[in-house]
Parts: sequence; structure tokens; C-alpha cells
Amino acid sequence: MLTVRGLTKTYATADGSFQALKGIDFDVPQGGFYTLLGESGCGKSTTLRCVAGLEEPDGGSISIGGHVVADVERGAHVPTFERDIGLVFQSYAIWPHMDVFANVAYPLRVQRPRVAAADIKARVMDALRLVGMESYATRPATKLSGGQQQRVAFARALVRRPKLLLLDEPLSNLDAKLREQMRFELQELIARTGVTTLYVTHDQSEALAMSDTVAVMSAGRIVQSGAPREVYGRPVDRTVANFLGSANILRGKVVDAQGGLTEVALDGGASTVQVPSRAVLSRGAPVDVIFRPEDATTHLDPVDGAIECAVERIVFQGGMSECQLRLGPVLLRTVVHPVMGARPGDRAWVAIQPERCILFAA
Amino acid sequence: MLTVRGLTKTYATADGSFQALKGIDFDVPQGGFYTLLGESGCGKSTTLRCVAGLEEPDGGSISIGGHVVADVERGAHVPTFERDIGLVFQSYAIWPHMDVFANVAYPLRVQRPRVAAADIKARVMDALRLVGMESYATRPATKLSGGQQQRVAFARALVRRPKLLLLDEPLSNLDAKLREQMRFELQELIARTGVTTLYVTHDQSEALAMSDTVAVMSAGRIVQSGAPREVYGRPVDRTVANFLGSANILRGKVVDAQGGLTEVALDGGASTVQVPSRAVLSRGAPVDVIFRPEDATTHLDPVDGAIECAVERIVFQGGMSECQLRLGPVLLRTVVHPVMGARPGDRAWVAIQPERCILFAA
Amino acid sequence: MAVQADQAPVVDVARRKRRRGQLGLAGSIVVAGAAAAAIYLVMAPLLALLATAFRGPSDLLPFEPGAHWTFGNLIDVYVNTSLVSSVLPNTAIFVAGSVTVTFLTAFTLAWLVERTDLPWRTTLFTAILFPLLVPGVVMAFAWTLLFAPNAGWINVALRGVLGLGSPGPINIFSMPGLILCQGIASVPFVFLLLGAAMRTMNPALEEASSASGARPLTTFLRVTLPVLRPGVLAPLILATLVALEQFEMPLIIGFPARINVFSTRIYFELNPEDELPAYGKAAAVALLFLVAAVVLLAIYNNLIKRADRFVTVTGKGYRPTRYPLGRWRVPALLFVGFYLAVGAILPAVVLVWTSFSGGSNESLNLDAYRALFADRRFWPAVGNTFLVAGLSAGLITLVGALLAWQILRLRFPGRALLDVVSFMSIGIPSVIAGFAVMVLHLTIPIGLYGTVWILILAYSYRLAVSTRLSRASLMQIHAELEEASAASGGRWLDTVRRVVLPLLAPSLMASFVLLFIVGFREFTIPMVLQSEDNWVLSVIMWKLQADRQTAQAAAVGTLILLFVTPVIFVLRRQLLSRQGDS
Amino acid sequence: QPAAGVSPQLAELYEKAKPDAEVTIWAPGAPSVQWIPAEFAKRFPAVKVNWLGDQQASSRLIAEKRAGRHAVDVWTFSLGGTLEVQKRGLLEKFDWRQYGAQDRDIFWDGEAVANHNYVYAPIFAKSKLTKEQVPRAWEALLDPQWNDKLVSDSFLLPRLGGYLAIDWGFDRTEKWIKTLIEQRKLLVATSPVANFLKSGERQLAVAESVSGAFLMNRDGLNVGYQVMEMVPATQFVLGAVKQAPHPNAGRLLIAWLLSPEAKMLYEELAGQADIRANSKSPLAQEIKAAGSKVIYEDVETMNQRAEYYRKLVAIVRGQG
Ligand SMILES: Nc1ncnc2c1ncn2[C@@H]1O[C@H](COP(=O)(O)OP(=O)(O)OP(=O)(O)O)[C@@H](O)[C@H]1O
Ligand SMILES: Nc1ncnc2c1ncn2[C@@H]1O[C@H](COP(=O)(O)OP(=O)(O)OP(=O)(O)O)[C@@H](O)[C@H]1O
Ligand SMILES: [Mg+2]
Ligand SMILES: [Mg+2]
Repeated sequence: MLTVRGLTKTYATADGSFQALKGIDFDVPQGGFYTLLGESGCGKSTTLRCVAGLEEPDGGSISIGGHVVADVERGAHVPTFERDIGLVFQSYAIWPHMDVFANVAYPLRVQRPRVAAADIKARVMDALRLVGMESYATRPATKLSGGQQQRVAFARALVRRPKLLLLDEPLSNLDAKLREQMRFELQELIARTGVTTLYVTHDQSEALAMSDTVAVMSAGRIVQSGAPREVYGRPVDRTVANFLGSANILRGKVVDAQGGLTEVALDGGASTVQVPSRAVLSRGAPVDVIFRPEDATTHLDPVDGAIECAVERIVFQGGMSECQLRLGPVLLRTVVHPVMGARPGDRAWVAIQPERCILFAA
Repeated sequence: MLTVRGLTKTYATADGSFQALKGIDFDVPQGGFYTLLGESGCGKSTTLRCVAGLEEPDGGSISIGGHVVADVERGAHVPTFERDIGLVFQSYAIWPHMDVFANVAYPLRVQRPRVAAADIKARVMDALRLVGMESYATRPATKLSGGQQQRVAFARALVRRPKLLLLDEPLSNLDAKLREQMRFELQELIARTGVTTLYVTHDQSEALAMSDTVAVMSAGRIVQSGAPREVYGRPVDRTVANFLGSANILRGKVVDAQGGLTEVALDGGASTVQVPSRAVLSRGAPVDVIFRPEDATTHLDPVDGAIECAVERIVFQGGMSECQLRLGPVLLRTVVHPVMGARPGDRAWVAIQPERCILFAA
Repeated sequence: MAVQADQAPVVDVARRKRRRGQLGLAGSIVVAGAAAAAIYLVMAPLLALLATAFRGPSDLLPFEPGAHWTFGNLIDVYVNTSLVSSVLPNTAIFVAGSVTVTFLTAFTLAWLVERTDLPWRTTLFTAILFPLLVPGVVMAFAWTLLFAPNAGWINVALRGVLGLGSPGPINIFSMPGLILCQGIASVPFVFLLLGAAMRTMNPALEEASSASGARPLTTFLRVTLPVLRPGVLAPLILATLVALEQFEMPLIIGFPARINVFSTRIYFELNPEDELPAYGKAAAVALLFLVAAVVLLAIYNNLIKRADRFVTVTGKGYRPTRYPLGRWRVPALLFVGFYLAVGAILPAVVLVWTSFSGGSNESLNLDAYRALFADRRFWPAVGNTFLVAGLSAGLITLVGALLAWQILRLRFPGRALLDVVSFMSIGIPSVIAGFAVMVLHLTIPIGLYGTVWILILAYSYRLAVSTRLSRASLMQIHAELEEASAASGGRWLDTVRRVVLPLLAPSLMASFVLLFIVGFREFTIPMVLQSEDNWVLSVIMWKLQADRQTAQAAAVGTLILLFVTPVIFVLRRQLLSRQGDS
Repeated sequence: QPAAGVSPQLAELYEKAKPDAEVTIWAPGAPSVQWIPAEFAKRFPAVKVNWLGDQQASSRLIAEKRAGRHAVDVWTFSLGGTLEVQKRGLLEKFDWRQYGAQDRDIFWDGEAVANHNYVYAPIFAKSKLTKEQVPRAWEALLDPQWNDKLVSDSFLLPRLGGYLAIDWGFDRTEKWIKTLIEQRKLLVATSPVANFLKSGERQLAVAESVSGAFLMNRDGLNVGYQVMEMVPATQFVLGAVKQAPHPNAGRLLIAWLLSPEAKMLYEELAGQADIRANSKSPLAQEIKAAGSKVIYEDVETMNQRAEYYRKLVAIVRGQG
């Protein structure tokens, strides 16, 4: 549906120029939900804006539903208003001089050939019903709460039934509670309409919860892309690992490596772990063993093969507690049941599930 | 240390008046960390601003460290600048026209009797060291990231060594990742200085993780206060239960009640549960049984006494997945390990831990 | 006027009003002083004016012995004269026409500079403000030289090209000529206001339209214009008031075409040529103006209120995207160039050339400057001009800023009234302000009449400029920045001195510079209040002109330009730096 | 010491005036007074002359008196322009005969004394017209050949009309002015007409004066004036202001300005002569030689003229 190839974009800035995109390639299949995830300034919005036609790329090509909308080499550039897209901004961009109905009706009203008024009315009400705002049709846009504005923005983006829906951090201006609620609503909505979606966010839990495919961007490049579980479970490097959820990092040395399993002696000499690894590492090479908090269990009694540490802090988080443990200079985080009666200073043993660890050359 | 009694406050608004505080009482002991938690508009900030002296209450009294700073009946009102407080805002309120040093030095510079310049220098550098910003002293305030601004705001609030530290949603403007990091830093810092703290937030996980005492506010009143685990585990009503983490609500009827245990037949006839309850309920009375996602286990095979439902959606969240299950009109949420191989539409059995359920008369 | 990126809605800031108790004694005195000054500077002249309208006979000063209460002035002015039959219709055509010209030009210019990738934008921004510096009399004189039907340079050139006979083809002495001249002269002011409005608009609103499938023109008509509406209509109303007030163009260009408008009518009542000024009648005419102004201001205030609400909070997604002009680049530059040529370059050239030649083609010399420097009135006038422009600009800026602060941040009875009073000042034409101050100080002689101090007082009624600018930037300054000072133990004066004023500095500077320019070229008020001891450059210029010393008058004009041109660069820096803050 | 050639009366006044050290004179415009300080200083070096030229001088004088400011010693203005000042009793009575004034020069019992005239005459640009091409009759200007060539000062045109109307009657004058403006496209200017003559925009300024031509030529314009068949002449007077800060110096200045020597200087340096009977002024001779009829401004016809003037102003301004 959406194909992006070799996309580059350089901005002229006060002090020279800045290459925001350094060659972006990706495909989103029909009906797919593709998320660009990355920290601020990595080029997510720029990519999305190139797809929308709001920025003109310096290189590469973009096609939507088989139509080439931008191809720098062939000098093709279809303006935004001729691209078959729906767009939702972080700032909602609800037009303050129109009421809810007029906002949503706008894409139909400017459509050529003209859409009959009765048709417009029906389709707008359908769209409003979709987002649960049908009773707000005559409300002025300035009298809406954040969540309501967000919904109107969706209705407006979807009322044309576009081929492609582009969302730029649509939830980041909302309260935590509302954000979570809207996340489900949004997902529901997209599932119901079956529209192909390109989603931009810097919130990893949004990306993991919603997407078919997550692409982690960094400094103008896609570093890794794949299904959420895959990217979460098999990050290609430390940065990705750390960006997607918290990661505990233990230093160690390779003791032995065979059959896809690498044996690592953790620094401090406490224990060794056998970790699956894709790369072949030479014996004695320093490595980082990375594991996620939920991939270890914490015990208050000695456990075979577990790492002994000191409890530093228990952070109560309602459903669970986070246990922070000190191991020399390293602070490990694990998840424990809130009823666990540990107190700061207690000894504790962390048992890692080696098969869920990830190994990187240090 | 801080004593608030019968605090009321009414705002004049365009259409009449609005009572933002309807009688607030609480005490914070020396060195305590007291959190006001509640949804937007419930009066948290108003309370904090009354304590700071930025708003004048209509009724009640406030004393800080034994000094009465406001007492409406006796007409006492100590202006803000004479109260011995430190204040950190959600917006940081770092003065953009000063550098980091000048920002932190300000409270000392306006102090009377004057503080010697050398003293100021030493104390500001101490404060900056405390927040790990000593190398940024000459950086202009506009060139700081959000987290750095936050740290400067703390240094500024603490440099006077105030008796009382007031924090109004200090973390809510930060990115998710940074927010978590700053949360620990902040807690560390407060522990180290031992200052008495009044904290305002609408983020339940912050409140649970940081406080000695959480007070849940709603519509200008404190609905419940206590240690985080107590408030989380024993909410006094549905609102509190729902506000602190997500809560599953099942309708049922009392079958039997004896010895602090109430037996409830859940609607739909599937099963009964025995729930501890404080109130004595008559047989046949309709009740709500409330349990938290983590207090139930989800099985893909029939389990004795478990409730049978249909999997509606599995939301991958990295460390764990949220399993949403349909039970007639109700959507239940449980926490499952991300590797659980359920798919939408599968049958599932939810086993509740009855002793962790809470009962409210419907 | 950039909107700060943090998401504090404007309402929230406005809602947080500080209690007066926090002010302390010093603070209360300062704040009350500012309020009193505002009332004195604005209300006193207004009341004097009202009284005058109802005192007669008209040629007596309102409180001179022999004067009494009467409706005679009103009857004379509104019942028996050509006011209704000719002045009002003429004024309507003139104002409507010139505001349209001003507006179309200013809007196009502002849009080109703020929203497109027009080359050399910063330089052009400065250049577009240039006509602000040129006194209206000089403009009119220059355009007469350029477009006079027989000998106007442009006409001569056109006749040469088109092979036509004299006179024509353009006759500046006509309603269209007058409209065009006034229209162009008012552009910079409106340009400034419109530019600010466009700068604060969230481009995502337009992008959303584009993404909805709307073509650029549709987007412009259905989104850009309506969203800008408050920001557009407000300058429109201000431009209307300015056009109503201006009388240099109608006098010099409109008079030969025998076009009488409101402002010239007041001027003639006050300068009847053969008799004493008809104070009462002038005040009676002015009353109508005030009513019109009050109505317009009421509308304006409404729009501004809505504009505050309209301020689109810009999240992180904000980026000032600019339309690529593409092949429209050259026409756009030509348009700007044409405006600059007519509005700035040619008048300046004519002015400088006249000052060196006396307007004849014989030889260029420094005679005019020599004569001018030898004129005993000249050097004191230079000093007076700087003194009066500087002090009044400073006074207005300070009082206006304090006033804006207390209106926004304090709750006290009469706040709304104070707001209206400070704002009313925009609706007072300077002829009336000068006249009212004169009446006031003739009625209560406290020894200021005839001194430079009376000029400073009279100039200082323009509070609205400062309150508006300060208010706009105070709204951007989160109240928490001030509260943080109090919570740090800062007293009110600490807060004002160390936090509020430094933060307001850019807009205070912009306000000061604008007012300085206005004060420097102010002509009406010092004409009305002139005496031996308070001549300023613009009055000298007028007198030299009236005494046929054209070259010397042009030399004064040239020097005024020279004195104020550096100031415009300061203004640009202030305005643009505030844009860059976001 | 006064310079040689100063009459004993003046010398005596000078002695009294010395302590005043300065004197201020107000006039309708700079040209008629700006020559005075230098010439006066040659004769009376101990007294410095300040001046102000302002068409609105009378309202300003009245306003300043009302505000309690007393800055003016000597008033010089047209008779009509002096009226409001005189009505308010701001001028001091004085017997000017002792300094050579004749009876016909004295107005209002000595509150004002006549000294020179402002003589109306059209001015033409010599580069475009010769004196012969300029008609000598006002009505000849109605000839269509003058289309788009005429200009006039908005202030002077109705005044000229006021004088002409005394001879012609109002209707004829009104028709004359209307025809000039509407058909001959006479340009009524509020800015100086000299600019229009200089730039070539117009060739002939209708309501102008001999002194105007004098000043324009001095400023480098090449213009001439034409003495018409009817010559309106405004009467300029001098008066001593009450409560003057320098009363003796004021009297000295007036007395000197009344002297034949000063009158000569007026004509030579400002182009303003006393043309009344017995005048030895060259201009007076020229007018006499041309056989023109002179219409003087005087107290008797003043009100009549002012009424005509007011009506004509409305026409000139387009309000008629
Ligand atoms: N118009 C522009 N001119 C110059 N630089 C720009 C422009 N737009 C973006 N950039 C720069 O390009 C880089 C990528 O910007 P982009 O907006 O795509 O980031 P992002 O990943 O969306 O970040 P965020 O999460 O903050 O929205 C940033 O460093 C930004 O500063
Ligand atoms: N100055 C004011 N004038 C009128 N109403 C006000 C004012 N300040 C606050 N309120 C109202 O009082 C109520 C409580 O406000 P407060 O700021 O204390 O809420 P909060 O709990 O801090 O909410 P939030 O989480 O949004 O900050 C709100 O309904 C608010 O609208
Ligand atoms: Mg972005
Ligand atoms: Mg709050």
C-alpha cells in the first residue's frame, strides 16, 4: 500500500544544513498498522510529512496504493491535497471557527466532483458515530476537551475514507488516563475501518500495544523494524533494547560458545549464564548480557545459579512492585509481587531466564 | 509540621461561583512525604496554592512548623514570600532571562538580612551539586532540557533549606522515560535532605511509588488517605478503586455472610466467590465485587471456580501483556505473561483470589 | 508574539490573579500611581473635550468669562452645515477606500514575508516599515512631485512613453489619488499587526486542510482567512481609526480636489484662517468621531477577546512551514518592490534631493542645511524633539506595562473600567488630544502651558500601544514565573524588578521604539500646543514649508529620517527576536 | 550707543529700553519679520529682537494670555487679524503720533498703528510666461487658455475675493471664483504655491502678492508679478501688547518700524511697502503709474469683507 524508498531530506538551518532523513525504506501492506518509534528529533515527523506531501524530499520515492506520489529522480511530486490520505496531528488542528460538524464535513465539502449535501450529512454523521461524537455535531470546536478534539480529528481524517491514515503523536497531548483510553478507542476504530495506518510516536508502550510493525528510528535511519514482540524480544542493539522498556545490563566474558548458546561468566565471578546468541563470539571477549525485569525472578532465599544482590528499594506500583537491587556498581530492576516483604538492605537472589537474555559484544 | 484544618475556597467564575475546596483537613509530620492525588479539577493545586499563600482561603487554617500562616477566622494571612517554603511547578518556572546559577541564587539574593556573596556562591554550588548540575552553573536557562530544568527548579526550591517543600505535578511535563528517571532522583533527593514534602499529582503510579501517605481527592474533598498499599488495597469506594489502577467490577448478589466473609453469587450464574467484607450486607442484596487485574490468573483450560469468558484482545506491553476478556457486557482486564498464546475469540478462565476482592453495595 | 511551547492555555494564566495583599505598601503605591496616571492622561483630555462641546459661544475658550453651557455647537455643526451632506459621505468613501488599499497591500506583504519563502525577508521586513518614519507631510509633498498632473515626474515619463498630451494621465488631486496615497502611507502599521497575527497561527490548521483534499486557494479562503479573522479584523478597525484621524493627506492632496473629510473639518474649525479657533464646534465634530471610535473599539475589544481564545496552542508539532513561491517569486518581488518604490524609496529620494537643490534643477548645494543650522530655532527643536519623543515614549511604556500587569494579574474593582480607559486612547485623534490638553491647561493654569512638559503630557495619552504590547507578552509569561519569585521569598518589588520587567524587556523595547517614532514625527499635537519654548522638528518643518523655505523644510525631513532610521533596526530586532524565542 | 542717524526720540526710547535687553515681536509669517533682528541690532545693539511668524498668532496670543504667559511685546498683523486681539483688550493704547504716525494711521485710539501693506498681485513663472502674456484684468483669467495653468493658495484666494467683492459685488465674484476652480481647473493648494511654480506644475499663481514674488525670487525662483487693474491691499498694523515683559523695548521697536528708514527696509528686504497716498515707495509709484484702483482694508469695510470671505471660503473648500 505504502512504499517508501531511499527517502532523504536535508533542512537548511541557521548554521548550515541538517540531514534529518538519511535514507528511509519501508513498506506498509494494505490494512497494516506501521509505527515509527524513536526519540525526539530522530526524523519521525519528517518522514510522515514527506509521505503526506507537506515536505518535499531531497531523494527517494514514495508511492501510495500503487500511485507514485513523490519521486525525486523523475521530478514527480503530487501535492498534499491530491494525495488520498487522512492526517491527524499532535495538536489536533481542529479549526476553531467551525463547529464539530463543519470540521468533519470539510474534506467532503472541498471534494470535486461535489458530494451532495444529503450525502455529506449522512457520511459526517457516520464518521461522528464512529468516534462516538454524534451528539456533539453542533458544538463549537473551541468548546471541546482534549479527548473530544482528538476524536473529531479522527472523524475528519477518516470521513473521506482515505487509503492511508497518517498519525503524528496523536495521543501525546492527552492526560495519562485519557491517553490509555484513547489508545484503545483508536485501535478499535482503525481495526473497524481497516485503513492502512502510519503511526508516529515516541511512547514505546503505545508502539508495542498498537502496531503490527514497529520501526525504531534513530538519527534519520530505521535501526530495526519488525513485529512488536520481535523488536522487544530481539533488539539489534543496546539502544533499541533500552528504548523499548527497561533493560538490565550485566558485564561478563565469554567462557564458551557452541550451538547458538554462549556461556558467559558474569563479572564479579558470581555465576555463569548460558545465553542464546546469533553472533559467534571468541572466548574471553567482553560482552553485555541484557535481560528485562520480567525475565528474572527475585527470591529472598538463596537459589541455585541466581545472582546475589542487595535490595536497594522496593517501588510499589499497585499491580506490582519494582524491586531495585544493587550488584556492585549496577542497579538491577526486577518485577515482584507487591506482597513480597523485602526491605531495603535485605539480601536477595535474582534468577535470570537465560534463554530470554540477549548478548551484545561490549 | 504542616497542619491544614477545614480549608475551604470558593472561586468567583463567569457564571456564579465555584467551590473548589469543601473542607480539607490533613497533617504532614516532620520529614513526611504527603501526596494529594486526584483527577483534574478536584482541587489539588488549589490546596497546595493555599499552603503556599498564592491563594487566600475562605475558611480554615494552615500552620507550617507550628507557625500559623493562615487563619481565616482570626484574619491572619502571611504572604507567600514570608512563608518558609520551597515550591516547584509543573512548568518548572525557570526564569529564562537568568542563567542556572542566577536562578538558584535568587532566593538567597532576595533574602533579608542580606546573605554574603561568598555564602551565596557556596550554597548555590551545594544545591547544584545536590541535583548534579554543578557543571551547568553558567548555562543560560533557555538552553536546558526538560529534565535539567526540573533539576534546577529543585535546586532553587531547596537552596533556602525551607521547612516545607511543595511540588505541583513536577514530573508531568516530562517524557515517559525521563519521568521515571526523575521520579527516583527526586525521591532520593528528598530522602537525603529530609525535607517535609507536599506533593500533588494525578498520576497514580507516581503517588503509589513515592509517598508515605496518599490522599485521594475528589470534588474538593479528601476521600481517603493512608499508606499507598492501604489505599490501593482497601479503597473506600469504587471511585478510589478505579482511580488507583484499573479495577474489574462484577455484579452479584449476597448469598450468605458470616465471620467477615460474604458469599456472593456472581450474575450470570457461573460461580460464587467468598469475599472478605467490612460491612454487613443482608442476604440477596446486590453487590459489586471488585478485583484488580493482577489479583486474578487467566487460564486457557477450565479451572475450578474460575469464571469462563472470551478473550477479546491481548495488548502486548513489553514486560507483560494485558488480557481483555469479555463476560457478557463486562470487559475484564487481567495481566498475563507476554508469551501466553491466547488469541482473540479463545475461551479463557479467570480465577479470582477471593481474599483480595473488595465488596461494595451496588 | 510567539506562543510558548508549554501547554498553558491562556485562560488559565488569565485566571490566576494575584491578590493585592501580596503587593506590600511600595507595590500598592506604584500600582495605584500607574492607574492614576492612566486616568489622568486619558480621561482628563476626554472630559475637557466633552465640556468644550457644550460650552459656547464657539470662539471663546470653554471656561473663559462669557462662555456658557449650550447646545449651539452641536446644532451649528450637525444641523446647519455641509457636514452631513458632504463631509460624511466623503469621509466614508475615503476611509473605506484607503483602508481597503492599506489592507490588501499590508496583507499581501505580511503574508509574503511571514508565510512564504520570499527571498531577503528580514531586509524586506525592515524596508516595509520605512514609511513609518516619513512624516505624512513629506509623503504628500513627495507624491505631489511624482504624480502632479502637469509636471509630476511619473506623469511626464508616462506621457513620454504613451505619447499623450498634458495634463495627466494620472491626477493625484482626486479621490482615487487621495485614497491611494493614504492607503499606502498606512501600510507599515497594519503590516506589523497582521504579521504578528500570521506568525502565531498554527500552520497545522492549514496543513490539515491540505490533507483533507483542499486546494491552496480553498485552504486560504476557508481556513486561513477565517482562522485569522480576529487578528485581521482588529487591525482593520485600527486602520479605520487611523484613516479617520489622519489629516495631512486630506489637507495636502484632498484639498485641491476639494474633498472634505472629518479630520480636515476638525482642523479647519481649529485653524479657521481668519478668526479665532471655533473650539466648541471642533469639539462637537470630534464627538461624532469619538462615538464612531467607541463603537469600533467595542467591536475590536470583542474580537480581541475572541482572539485570545483563538490563540492556537502550538504543541511540539509546530514548525513555521513556508509556502514555496515557485514561479510566483518574481511577481511577488515586483509587488514588494513597487510598494517600496512608491512608499519609501521615491519619497526619500525626493526629500533628500529637494533638501540639496531646493526643488529646482539648477545645482545641488548645502545652502538649506547651512541656513537651517544657523536658524536659532533649529537646535533647541532637535533637543526638544528627542526629549519629548523619548520621555513620552518612556512614560507611556512604563505606565502601560504596569497597567497591563495589574489588569491581567490583579483582581480589584474597576479593573474593567481601567482596561477600557487605557484602550480608549487609540480612539482619540491626536488633534483632539492636543486640543483637549490645551483646553485643560488653559482652564487650570498650572504653569505647564507653553513648555515642553505639556507636550510630553499630551503625547502620553497613547497608552494603548504599550498596554496592548505588554499584555500580549504578559500572556505569554506564565504567572508561575512570578509566583516562583514569591515562593523564593521575593517581595513584590523584587519580583517586578528582577523577573517581570526583564521578561517584558523585548516588548517594552518594541513599544518604546514604536512610540518614539510616532512621537518623533508627531506633528498635530505640537502644532496645537506650540510656543516659543517648545518647538519640535516637525513644527519647524511645517513653518519652513509655510514660509516657502522648501529646501530647508526638506532638510528637516531628511534629518528626521536620519535620526529615526537607526531606531527601526532596533525595532526589527525586538520584533524578530520575540519570534525567535519560541 | 545708537548708530548715527537715529532720531533723538528714538535715542531717548533706546536709553529706556536698554534694561529690557530684548524684545519679542509676533507676526503672521517669518518673511515679514525675520529681517528685523539684524537691522535692528545695527542701530540698537543692546536690545535683541526675538520673533515668531505664525498664521495662528492671534489665537495663540489669546490662549497664552489666558494661561498667564506674557511673552510678547509687539504685535504686527493685518488689521483683520488684529481684531480678535483688540476685542479682548490685549493691546495698549499709545500715542504713536509723537513718532511720526499720521492720523489716518491710528486705529482704535492708538491700540494699533498702520505701517505697511500687503499688495495682491498674480505671480507668474518667468520660464513659462512673459509679463505681456499675463492679463492685467482679473476677469481675463477666465479665458480657457488658462486651463490647468493656474494655482492659488487656499488662504489667499477667498481673501482676494473678499476685496474684489467690495467693488464687484458678491455674485460676480462668486461666479469668477467658481469658474476659475471648476472650469479653468485652478488648483487650490494648502501647500506653498511656490512648489507648483517651481516644478512647472502650474504657471500662474492667482491670489498672490508683490511681497510673495519678492521672496520667491530671493529664494531662487524666477517669477514676476503683475499689477492688475484692481489692487487689493491689506493693511498691516503694529501694536504694543499689554503686560509686555519688555514694554520699553517694545515701544522702541514699534517707533523704529514706523520710521521712514524702516519702511524702506521693509520694501527692500521683505518686499512689503507702504503704498498709501504720499508714499515714496517704488511700488506705490508703479501702481500709480499703472492707473490701478487700490482697495484698502479699513475698519469700515472690514465686516462686509469678512462676510464675503466666509462665503467664498466655503466655495473654495468645496463646501459651498
Ligand atoms: N523546518 C526545519 N528546519 C530545520 N530543521 C528541521 C526542520 N524540521 C525539522 N528539523 C530537524 O530535523 C530533525 C527531525 O525532526 P522531526 O520533527 O522529524 O523529529 P521527530 O522525530 O518528529 O521528533 P519529535 O518527537 O520531537 O517530534 C530534528 O533535529 C529537527 O530539529
Ligand atoms: N482562579 C480560578 N477561578 C475560577 N475557578 C478556578 C480558579 N482556579 C481553579 N479553579 C477551579 O477550581 C477547581 C480546582 O482547581 P485546581 O487547579 O485546584 O485543580 P487540580 O486538582 O489542580 O487539577 P489539575 O490536575 O487539572 O491541575 C477546578 O474546577 C478549576 O476550574
Ligand atoms: Mg515529531
Ligand atoms: Mg493542578
